[in-house]
Amino acid sequence: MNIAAQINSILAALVLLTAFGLLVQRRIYGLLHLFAWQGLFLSISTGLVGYVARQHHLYISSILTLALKVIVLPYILHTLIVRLKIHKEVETVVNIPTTMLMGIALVIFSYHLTAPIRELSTLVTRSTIAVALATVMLGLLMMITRRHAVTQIIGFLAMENGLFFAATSATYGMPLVVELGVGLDILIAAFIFGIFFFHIRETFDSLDVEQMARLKEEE
Amino acid sequence: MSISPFILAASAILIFLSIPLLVPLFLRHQRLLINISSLIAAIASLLAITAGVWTVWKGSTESYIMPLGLPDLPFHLRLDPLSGFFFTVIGLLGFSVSIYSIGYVKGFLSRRPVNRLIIFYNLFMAGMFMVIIADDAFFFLISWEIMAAASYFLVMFEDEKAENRKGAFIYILVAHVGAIAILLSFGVMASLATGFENFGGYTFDAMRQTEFPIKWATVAFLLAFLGFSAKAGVFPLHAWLPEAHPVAPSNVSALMSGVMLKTAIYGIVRVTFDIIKDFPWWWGVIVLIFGLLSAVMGVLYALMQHDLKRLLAYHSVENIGIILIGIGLAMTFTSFHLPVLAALAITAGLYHTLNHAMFKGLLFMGAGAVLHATRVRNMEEMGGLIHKMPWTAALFLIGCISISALPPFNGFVSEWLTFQAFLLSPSLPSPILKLIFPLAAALLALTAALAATCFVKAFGITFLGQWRGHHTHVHEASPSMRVGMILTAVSCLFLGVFPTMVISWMDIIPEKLVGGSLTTTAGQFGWLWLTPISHSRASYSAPLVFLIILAVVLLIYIFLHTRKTAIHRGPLWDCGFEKIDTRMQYTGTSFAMPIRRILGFIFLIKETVRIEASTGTPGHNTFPRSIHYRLRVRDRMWGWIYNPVADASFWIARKTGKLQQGRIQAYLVYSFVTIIILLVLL
Amino acid sequence: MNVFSPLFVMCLQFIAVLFAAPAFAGWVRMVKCWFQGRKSAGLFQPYRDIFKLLNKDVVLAENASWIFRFTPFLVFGTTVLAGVIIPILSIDLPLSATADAIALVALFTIARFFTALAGLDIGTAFGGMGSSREKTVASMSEPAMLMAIFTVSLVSQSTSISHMVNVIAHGEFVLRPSLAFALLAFILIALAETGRIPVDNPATHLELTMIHEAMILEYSGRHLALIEWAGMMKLFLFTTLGIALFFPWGIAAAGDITFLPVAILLLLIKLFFAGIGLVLIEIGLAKMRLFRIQEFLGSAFLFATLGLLSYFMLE
Amino acid sequence: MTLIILLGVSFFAAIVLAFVGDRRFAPEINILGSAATFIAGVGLAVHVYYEGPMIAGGNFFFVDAFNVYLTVLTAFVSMTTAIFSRRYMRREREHGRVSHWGMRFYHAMFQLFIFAMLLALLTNNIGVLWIAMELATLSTVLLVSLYRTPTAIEAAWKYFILCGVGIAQALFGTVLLYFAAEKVLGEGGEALLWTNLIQVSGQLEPTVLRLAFVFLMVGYGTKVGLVPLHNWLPDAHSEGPTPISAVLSGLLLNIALYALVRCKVLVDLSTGTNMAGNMMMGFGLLSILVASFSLLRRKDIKRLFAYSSIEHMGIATFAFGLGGPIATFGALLHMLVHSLTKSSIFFTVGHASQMHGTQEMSKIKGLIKGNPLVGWGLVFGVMAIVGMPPFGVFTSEFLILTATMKDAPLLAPLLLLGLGVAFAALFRRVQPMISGAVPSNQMPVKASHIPIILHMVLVLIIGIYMPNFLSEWFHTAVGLLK
Repeated sequence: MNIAAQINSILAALVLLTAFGLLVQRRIYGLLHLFAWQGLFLSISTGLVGYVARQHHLYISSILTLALKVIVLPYILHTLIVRLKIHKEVETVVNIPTTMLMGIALVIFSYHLTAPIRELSTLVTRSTIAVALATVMLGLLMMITRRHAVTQIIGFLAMENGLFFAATSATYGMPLVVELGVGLDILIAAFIFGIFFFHIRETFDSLDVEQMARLKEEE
Repeated sequence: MSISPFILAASAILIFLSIPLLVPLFLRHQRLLINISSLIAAIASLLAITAGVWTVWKGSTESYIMPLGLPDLPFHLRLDPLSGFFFTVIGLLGFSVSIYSIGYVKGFLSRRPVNRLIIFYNLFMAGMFMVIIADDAFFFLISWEIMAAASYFLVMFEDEKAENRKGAFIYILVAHVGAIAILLSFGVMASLATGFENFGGYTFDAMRQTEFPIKWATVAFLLAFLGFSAKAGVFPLHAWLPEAHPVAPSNVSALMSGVMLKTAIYGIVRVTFDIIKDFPWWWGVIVLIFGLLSAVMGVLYALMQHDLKRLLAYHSVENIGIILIGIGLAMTFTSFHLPVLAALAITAGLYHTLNHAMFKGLLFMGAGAVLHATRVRNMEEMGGLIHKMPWTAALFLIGCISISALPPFNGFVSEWLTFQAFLLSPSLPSPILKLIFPLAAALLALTAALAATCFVKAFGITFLGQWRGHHTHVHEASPSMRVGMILTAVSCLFLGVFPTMVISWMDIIPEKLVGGSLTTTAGQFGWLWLTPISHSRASYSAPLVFLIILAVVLLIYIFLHTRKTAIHRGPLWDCGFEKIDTRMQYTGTSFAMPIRRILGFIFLIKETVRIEASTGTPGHNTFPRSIHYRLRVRDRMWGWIYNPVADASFWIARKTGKLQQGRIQAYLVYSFVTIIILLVLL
Repeated sequence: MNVFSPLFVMCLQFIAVLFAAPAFAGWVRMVKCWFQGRKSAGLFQPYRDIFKLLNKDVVLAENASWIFRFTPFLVFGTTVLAGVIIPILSIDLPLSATADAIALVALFTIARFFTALAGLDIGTAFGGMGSSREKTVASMSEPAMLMAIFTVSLVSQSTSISHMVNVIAHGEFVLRPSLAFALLAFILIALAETGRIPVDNPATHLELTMIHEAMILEYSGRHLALIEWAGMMKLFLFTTLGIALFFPWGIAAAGDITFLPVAILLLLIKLFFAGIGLVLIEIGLAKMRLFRIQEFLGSAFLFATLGLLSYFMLE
Repeated sequence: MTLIILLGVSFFAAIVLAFVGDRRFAPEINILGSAATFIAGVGLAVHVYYEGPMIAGGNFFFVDAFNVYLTVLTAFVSMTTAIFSRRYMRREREHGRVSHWGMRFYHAMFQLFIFAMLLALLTNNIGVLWIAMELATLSTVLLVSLYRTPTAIEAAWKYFILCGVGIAQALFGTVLLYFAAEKVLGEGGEALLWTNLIQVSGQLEPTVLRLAFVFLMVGYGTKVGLVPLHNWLPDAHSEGPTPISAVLSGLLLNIALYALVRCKVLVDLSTGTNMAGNMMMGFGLLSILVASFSLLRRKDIKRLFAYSSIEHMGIATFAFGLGGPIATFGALLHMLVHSLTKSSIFFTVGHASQMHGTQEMSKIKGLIKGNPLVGWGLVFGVMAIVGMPPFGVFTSEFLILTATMKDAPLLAPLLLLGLGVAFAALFRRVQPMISGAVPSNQMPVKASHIPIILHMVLVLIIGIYMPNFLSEWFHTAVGLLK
């Protein structure tokens, strides 16, 4: 197993770590930083894979990731948080230790799932696909366990990261047009949730999604 | 192209379909619209009658394919004697009712425009004919549902009344669920037929040529029977019928009760005898049992009603039962390969179909005339109408006699045939059936007797005695209405007096369906004697009965009236009290009391008596100021079947409602869990 | 001769039914009087009653409709028709094929149907009460009657009466439990149908007990005469029907007119005993409450059913 | 060429409208744009009808019998919706429910949405298909929250999050698909092209595809609105402006189902089993039952019909899962007639709720007397949607049910139950609304006739006389989806 693969695995481990961090982090700025870090690891690993596998379009997507996930999105989120004056800790629905246990269970589960695929793959990055899936799942779990709009968005973006990571690790990246398209979509999404934060804020004067439970079937 | 029954039939349908187009032209002149559309409808019905009679006469079968529907599944049409017979039935009633409508529909003009009524009336007629002529599952169901939808809107005609909405809703619901059941049954048969994969299996022809494995045949039959009996109002699926028929305009109720239910009978006959063909004997017994149930329960519930049209509606349940008895017997005999007996039974069933169409149509038209005149449906508020509307009374009486199965009118003939079919049970191989059938016959007898009782009540309380109502300006029905009723009344008499002609006419049908026929036996003593099996077996000569009674009556009348003995009119004998008033008459409720008391366990009876003590004399109810007696007889089936089903579905609905409980986390959990489950199942 | 014999028999029977019926009614009354230790009005009193009523004027209630006036004639007509299809003296009645047993029951139903309507026509409480009760009884007795007839018709493979009688009279003689049960049922039903004690009391005009009388309470003059007469014929016919179905021996076979006198004689003897039997029943039993009648007729139905079952199980 | 027009028109219309904003003639431009799109779509259809399937834009676009009729349908319904929304939105604007910016936004996003859907339909690249789906979601999210009411924002937020998450799953599925494909087709864009995939589907790695389909199923299933992933749907439909509800259930669900079916074909071909089919049947049946029972206790008219959309998508999904020529034919037809009927129902519903100023059914009465077009439109729409002849929905349900009797007779009772309950629920609710006298709170409304009448007539024609080319298309499509 060559050096690149080793570095790649370390990066994967770091991504997974940040994913867990996102799961357990209470402070909103912390979440933001963790998310930025995750993006960074992601883009590095993408670049690395691109270098190892001579997939030059991966450079582009790595730069794209860097720009989008490490700079633009955290910046947007940061400004939003400042504008909306959200400093207090974000409380979770399920308490942290339980969440962690569930997270670990998820990692094991996704490892089990991806085992057959890993056998099929011949890529240097094949070992990391489990991590990618785990990241997706953890992102989803985070969205479930958090009750703050911003954290939900961050969880959502973390899922996207997982997907990106899957794309680069399972295969050597999707075709460029797809990558670009995905990036564009995420950008639009970012603007949309930006608008949303203000809407929610001005109608519910807080970003706690728990309040948004009016639309239910009458009993 | 040369003129043929099929052309006539098709043109009749086309005319009916195109009458609604007249409505926009005459929006301003409603009376003109009514006259024209009704007349055209009558003409179209005449065409249909001709087509039907002709087809049965020739025993011909014509089939055409219309390039409509799906390109791979065009509409198949087929006019064979069976369809021809039902064409005749529907046409006959349609003709009289259309004429009746000229006068009747005008009664609405003072209250509302009648465009809707006219449009859907004709669509309804067209739908029924299309059902009869359809020869593939697709077109059959389309016509079936058009018929249902049109009649739904007709029941909804006076949609501001809550009872109309309720009735219409229950009706369309039962009808549609039934239709889906029929659809599934066709699905079974089509999927077994050849060429299903390329849309070939849906035609009845393809189904006819298929040998169904018994298991699937049974599934198909049960589904079809379920669906059709939902439409026919077979007990216990009858509950929609007494809700929907009374609230519809009376010309419509006449059609719904008189012929629409018969399309379901047609469906049963078509599916069992024509498409599936060979079946085990217990199918017949099932049909028989449900027939008996409907007959007895129908008449018993009818006896308890004091709403005239409701009473008639329950009698439709009864008569459908009698028809099904005939069909069921025929099925049993067929399954034991006794073609002649089967022919007798099915003739009885079909003949009663025809008869019921006639007299039930007549009765509903009469009831319509009464409603038209008195503005009430409750018999307890009528009485003495025979003086105010003699024509309607006489015609209604004919209807009553016919439906009570009294010679020499038509109801008796078909029931007599059914009895004969019953009494042939000893020739069945199965001992138990031999033994059960005569008992079933006794139940039929009970039904007939109760029906007679019920119509003594209906006619007596409504037309005889003294007027109990409030307003006095009660008028006789308009000429066109009378003509409509007279037509059916005459046909009742004709069908009762000359059964041999009719039976030899329709003899081709049993020959085609069950391979046996009655002509060999029925006709041999000439048109005078109806001898279904053999002369020594049983015989009935309606003409003679009619003539002898007539002769004797006339003779005595003349004999007694040659002598001048005056007839004095005097007051009633009032037992020495002061003048008795109309409130002291026997009411429908009190008339039915003995039977209600004897068979009370069948009904859901709620009796309440409220006594207002006369003030002053403390505590003495000996001479109360007033006594209020209230009686509610409800159908047990509501409590046993319908309400539980409704409650159950609402319970489930409440549970599914919980799924949508507002919190987004929960929804995310759903998708999360879904993924996990699917991945685990993988 | 043979050509005319059927017609001759028919006329004979017609006259017999028409004019022997009152005599039989009178006979029953006479016997009853004797048993009750009263002096009887004689065998011919019914004739005198009918004749007198025929000559009396008719008083109609104000709002009596044509139905009320038409009913007596119709009742009479149907009863006469019934009279010419039940073989009493000889089997080959040409008109016997007009209506079989089922139609016969239906004929009586017509009469009852119209009588009940007439009862309602006036609009008094009594008439309605009478019709209501009458129809209630009828709706229970008619099925039982048909059951009894079915039993006989299953035995004789036919529902045409003359054929039934023929089979039983001239077929080989076997003791049939089914027929015994049928007879029992038939007697009970006949009592109910002809309005005798214990179901109804033809002699009473006590409001609360009468059934048939309540319906015809408003009749008078010739209308009443016709109805009374028809009632007597009905009694006579039911008796002879019972005789013909269950004790037909001695009835004239098809074609031999010479046997007729014997047949007549035998019939008279049978009627003689039938009348006595009827009276015995009537004085032996008490009038029932209305709501006991369904039990009475229920048992009739039960007997008929037993007859049926025993036909299938024992024969 | 037609393709470029087809996609270009709506794209540029979107930009133009973004600039035109709330001018008086904005709705007309909107109509013009979608009309042009429709004409282009018809042109494309004619071309395909005569020339057969075509690949254009360097393998980027692919048009066959399956997606061409959906393209025409999408263009058509969006055109009629544009016509409808002219009067509808104008009234909303007058009543001040929509702001100046709102109108600008509405028109622009409407066109963008159409563009996204057409792109999703026409593209040959599964990745691009995914992008288009996401774009379709994003473009409608803010339309759902157009009214800015708390409930509207909540609904939009749920729509955004749930569909976002769902679509993310779908992307993961797509990645796996690509992973399997590049083994066979090698690196690069070729490996995501449907045309290539379908050719090599036999060689694709079954285990991967099975895994992929789970994610695709959940992902696209969320957008189809299959139970239990449906929760966004009633909210989004009930809170957004009615034209959007119409296109959401009339079109967007179809597109999602289209994507799902494309994937299903691949997976089943590669696994050689009916695993994907069975999964779809399961989801379909569950959706039918849950939706039809949920219909029973609704009070909000738009929620009612939202659930009915879930039910019908369930039917179509079930039928696709069932497979077999008849069922597939029925499913294709069902997609068509359902979107026609349902959108016309939403038109009438929109007018009805405008007339009464509420979406509560208990307050809506006497429609037929009040406004015959709306009243009868609603009646016939509902009769059509519950599957009464002679409307087209009956035809499709007829085929589907009969096919069920052949292939899965044991499931037929459940279908019977579901359809029966749905029928009862809808009629029970609709009957009081149409019938009776005009209530006091009813105000007149200028209903837009053309869309309603047009849709109902089309559904009727399809029901009693289906044109030949349509059934030929369906047959070819059936061939494709074997």
